[in-house]
Amino acid sequence: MVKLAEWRGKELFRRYGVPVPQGQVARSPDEAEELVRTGAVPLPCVVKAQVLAGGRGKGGAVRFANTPAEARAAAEATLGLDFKGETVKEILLEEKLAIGHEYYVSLTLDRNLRVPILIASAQGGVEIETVDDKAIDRQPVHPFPGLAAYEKRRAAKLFGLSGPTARSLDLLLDSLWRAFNQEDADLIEINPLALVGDRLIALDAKVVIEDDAVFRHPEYAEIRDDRTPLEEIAREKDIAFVQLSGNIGVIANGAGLTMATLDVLKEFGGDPGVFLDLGGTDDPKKVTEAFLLMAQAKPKAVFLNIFGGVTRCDTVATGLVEAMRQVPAADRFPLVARIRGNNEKEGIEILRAAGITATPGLKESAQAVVAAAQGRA
Amino acid sequence: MVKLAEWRGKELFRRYGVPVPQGQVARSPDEAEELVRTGAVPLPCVVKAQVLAGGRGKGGAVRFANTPAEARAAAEATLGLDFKGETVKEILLEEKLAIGHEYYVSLTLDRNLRVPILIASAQGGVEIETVDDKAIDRQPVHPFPGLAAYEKRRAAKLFGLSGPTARSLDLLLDSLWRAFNQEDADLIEINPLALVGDRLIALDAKVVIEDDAVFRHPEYAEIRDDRTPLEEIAREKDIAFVQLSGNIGVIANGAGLTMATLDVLKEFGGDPGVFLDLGGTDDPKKVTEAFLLMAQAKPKAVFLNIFGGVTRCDTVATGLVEAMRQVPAADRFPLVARIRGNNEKEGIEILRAAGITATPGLKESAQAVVAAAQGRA
Amino acid sequence: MSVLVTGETRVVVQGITGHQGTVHTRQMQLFGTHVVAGVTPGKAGTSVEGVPVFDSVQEAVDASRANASCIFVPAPFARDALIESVDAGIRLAVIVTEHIPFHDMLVMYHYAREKGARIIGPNCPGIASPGKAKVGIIPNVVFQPGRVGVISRSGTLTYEIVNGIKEHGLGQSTCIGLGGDPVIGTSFVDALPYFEQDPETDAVVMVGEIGGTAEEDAAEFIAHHFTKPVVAYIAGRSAPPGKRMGHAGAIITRGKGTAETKVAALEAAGAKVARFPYEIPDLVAGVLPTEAGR
Amino acid sequence: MSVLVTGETRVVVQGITGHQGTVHTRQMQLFGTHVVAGVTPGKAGTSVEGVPVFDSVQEAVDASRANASCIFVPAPFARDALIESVDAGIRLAVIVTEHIPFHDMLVMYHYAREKGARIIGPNCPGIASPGKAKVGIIPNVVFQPGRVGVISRSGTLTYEIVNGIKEHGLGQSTCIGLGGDPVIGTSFVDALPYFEQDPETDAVVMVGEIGGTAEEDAAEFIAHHFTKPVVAYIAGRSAPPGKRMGHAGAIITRGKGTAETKVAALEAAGAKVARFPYEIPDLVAGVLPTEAGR
Repeated sequence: MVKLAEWRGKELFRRYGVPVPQGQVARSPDEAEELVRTGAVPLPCVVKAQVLAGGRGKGGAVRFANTPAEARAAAEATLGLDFKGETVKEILLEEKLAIGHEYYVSLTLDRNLRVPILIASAQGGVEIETVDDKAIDRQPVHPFPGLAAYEKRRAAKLFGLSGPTARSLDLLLDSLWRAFNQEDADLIEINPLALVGDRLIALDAKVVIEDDAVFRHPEYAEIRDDRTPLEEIAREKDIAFVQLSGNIGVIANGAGLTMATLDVLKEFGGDPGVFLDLGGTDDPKKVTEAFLLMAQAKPKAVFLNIFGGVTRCDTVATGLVEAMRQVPAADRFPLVARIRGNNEKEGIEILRAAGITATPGLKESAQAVVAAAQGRA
Repeated sequence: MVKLAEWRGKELFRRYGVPVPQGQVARSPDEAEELVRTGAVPLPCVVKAQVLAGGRGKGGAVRFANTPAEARAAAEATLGLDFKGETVKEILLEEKLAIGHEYYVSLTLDRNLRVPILIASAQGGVEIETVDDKAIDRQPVHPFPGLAAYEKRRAAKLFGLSGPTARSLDLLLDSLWRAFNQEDADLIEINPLALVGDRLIALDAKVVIEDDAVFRHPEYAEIRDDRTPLEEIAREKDIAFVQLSGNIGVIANGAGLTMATLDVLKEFGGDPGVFLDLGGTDDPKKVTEAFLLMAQAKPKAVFLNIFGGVTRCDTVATGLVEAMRQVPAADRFPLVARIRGNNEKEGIEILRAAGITATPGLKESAQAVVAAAQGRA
Repeated sequence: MSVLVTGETRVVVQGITGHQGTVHTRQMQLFGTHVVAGVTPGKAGTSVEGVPVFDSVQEAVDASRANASCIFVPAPFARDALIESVDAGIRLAVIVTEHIPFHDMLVMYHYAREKGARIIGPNCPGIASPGKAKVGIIPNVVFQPGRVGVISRSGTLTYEIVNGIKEHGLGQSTCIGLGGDPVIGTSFVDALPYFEQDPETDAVVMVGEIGGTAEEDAAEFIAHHFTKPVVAYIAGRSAPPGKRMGHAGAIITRGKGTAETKVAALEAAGAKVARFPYEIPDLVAGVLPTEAGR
Repeated sequence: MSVLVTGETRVVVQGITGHQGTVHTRQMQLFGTHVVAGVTPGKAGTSVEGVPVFDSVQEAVDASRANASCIFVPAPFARDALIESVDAGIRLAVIVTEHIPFHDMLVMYHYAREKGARIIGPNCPGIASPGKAKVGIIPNVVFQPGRVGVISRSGTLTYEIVNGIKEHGLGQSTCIGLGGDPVIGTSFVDALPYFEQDPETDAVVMVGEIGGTAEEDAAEFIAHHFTKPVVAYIAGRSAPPGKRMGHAGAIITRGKGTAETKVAALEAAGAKVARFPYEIPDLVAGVLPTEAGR
């Protein structure tokens, strides 16, 4: 997922005609002060840390300024801050508006209905999952006719809007719908959508672009910014790699098998932390790369769980043996391999010859790797 | 139907990115000469009468010029010309291109399939109805996914194009598809679509906009230019009115009933020429207006054929009597009325009281009006 | 049985507060139709001819269990009205509105089709089964219960012909006015199977017009899949060719679409073809099973 | 019978000249499938594994009477490939391609639906009936003919489980790998009715995953419309919650979508739920009618 920082989301909104506050991004206190001093950002203003996590208001990541000096001070207090694991590198300075009411509106995919869904609530400005279900309206939007006028009327009714304000909601929702489709968005969320006088203004912008559609939007390729460094390397090598807490590394092929492996490891008291999905590959070179990547994550033990369908067990084994040869002694880890399927016997033979335990039983292997991680092997 | 003159069609093409020759419209020999002299239109050039009828090439409505003086001469020879009933008021001056091959391509509605249809032929530059059926390719295009890549590949294959020329056909067809939908077109036709070097250029442009969609395109409201003056007045009064040769005027309600009336009149030797469809109205004022319009068309006799379903026969009769009072003596015409349905008896009574023959029988009334038109009544 | 409408049909009228909507709500009621709700955005809480008005079709359906819609809203809003009714679960929509751009109707048609909803119209008189229900604007007076089905592309001409059937002492099972627009939701070929399956229909009158190939397609269908007698009439046999710019349309229907091709196809399929509207009742009487439908 | 594929299935492979297309054409042939045509624009006249290649699906269908498609074309072109196959009259398309943008898949899904075509996938292993036909990439070795149906959201895990069923001495009627993408053409609820109606299926194994509500919906369907025994497994019981920005997604599935809700719903619907993949074969053997499927 390509998650856009708020300021990027608002730039996108501007392009599609969704009203946003007057504002600009800054990366230093000097820059912040300058933006306010020159009037590029009017006073009083809001200074918002550009992090992806929610709850910025309560978390001290949103400040206010009435003078250029205060804007500088707010910038100094915010930039460099660690907010829920993200370091603040950018701040957004925006005019402070007199808010009449705060609404919530978003567009995302309903996987079950297989259509986009328009979610609206008259209770905006709070995290939507804290809002009572009955106060949230969900309208499926079929992609062929697109967002219908009656759906926009329903949203206006929910918000209690009429006249020119209802009309501006109309235009705003049309803009969101166009943006959602033309930008291949996974999510577009405005929370809060503020009533300022009789105008509606998007005070926040959460935009997530679909990873698989980035080939149509090369401008997004460079701003995927929620990966760990190892995840980033894995992406470049086109290996599915997820890093969490936990001390057992899991290399499997296929997401379902990876998850099933995780379930079994947990059942036997294991604490898996790094997941590496080989997908359909059995290219020994790629297997080697994957293992070297795994070694960098410094797991206590590694479990290789492969079902060879299209994948051949022997070539995976060959890549694995090569990898173990390349891993520096200091980074070595206990390895349990469980391989089944296509050329299973040849694979087990190759591994055994290299001194690696390999069995076809999932249960037994899982127990073995948990023991190894706990230093019991 | 709003039929765009060639130059308007080409302006539309330019907006959508369909390549057209460099050219400009002129309305006087001075203007034509000036366009060429200033280089706005390069030499040698083509001078084309802006009329809607086809067959201009053979009909002397297309000329060529190598000098500004020749351009003036061509303009003088063309402007004011009567071409198949249209007076030439505008000419289009365009660069003359070295044509490699001429293709045909159009988009229109397939009423049966209920989708737009892409029609292509490698035999362009001639009237498409003279082309053998087997040399014409028809591809339905579903409005939801829109024009598909495979459909464009098929057109390129038919035209024998590959490489960059196939790619430019791709872009051209995408542009046509967008124009067809966004402009609510009934027809977009390029004939010929010329291969000039490795570029494809639309040498002609036939664009018809759907009448019913003009509310979305106010810019077209003023350029419906294929109506007779009476048809234009009828349109302003929102009365369906068609003027052809023939001497019997027919006023009916509903297109089907109008056609059936025509069939019956012809059967009895009549020659109906003006058709006026009251539609669903029974507003006496509108009926009066319709009759006064009919009077202006100077029919030999008029047949009023009304089936009152929603329409009330008595109010139609009231409007009719009022109209006959207003028609100047010189414009009077024999009238036969046949009214059926809702308040039939009251209507017949009102007409009889005003001295107008009214019966409920279609056959008998038709015979009566034919006799009247032939001076036999 | 009967076709598409029954005694269980519950109609919501979209655009009920407009002149046409109000007039025809009354007429539908007089026909015996259950008109259970009306919709006009912003008019919720009012009523028309005793029918409660709602802001949206969903609210109307929730409150009234409407299962058919009659759409009178002006052309620029018709597309939205249809989509709204389909989304609210309505599976039969009669669109009376005329002058809907065909580009809109293309979207409406294919959307309804995906959702399994049937559109009749637009620009049509609608559907009626005497003694059961009417959704649309066909005048009540032309009907009497009977066993003749009628499918027509025309408006007023339909009334004339249906009335002729009545005056001949016959009655109708169901009459559908398909509408004459470039894109219609239900064509002859779409409608015929319903009449084939309807045990209350003994014969069908088909009223066509020149232009398009709907009648030729119907003839094809009749020849292979329709077992009941058909009487047809094609209006416009002697109409002059339309003024048409460009020739793409003619290419599509090449060799079809004239009165001659339609009449020939229908006769080849076994239909009796009337030359004039007033010949229809006699032809119908001739093809009906003895004593049926009288 | 069997489900969706039969001995009469005739497969056209779209993207046959690519590596995957070629490899799996061979595998499908080895499975006994009639692979009758391939399509790669510009490669007409060549052949792959003895299968003639055409420029377009229409040409392939005209020449070979193909009635199912297996799509391997790269993601940016998959949308076009599916529309082309639907337009050529193909009514079963297995899309193996991964990384298709879901916005494309929305169009593909609804278009196929309007046309009455079924999509399996994308990003899926496809469908196979041992002894009849395979459309997709499930390894041949895991199959043997039998009476257990398998429906799975997973890839490799499916192979593992199908193989487990075989090693237990049971066999499969039909196995469908639905694919794990955000928008899939065929869900559990779409697939279950086929197995209900298939006289060659005695029990169904359902392999689900956390996320979405497809398993809960399947449970609902099973409770009311499915009469055969079901054994289920939900992968990811102990998976950490995904990193997700924004909360709109969670709002949609509120109170559903976890392993707990899925397992509870399936058990309430009468399914036996395995805690680990290796428990499945025993559970299946336990629910099968005596001696059936062996």
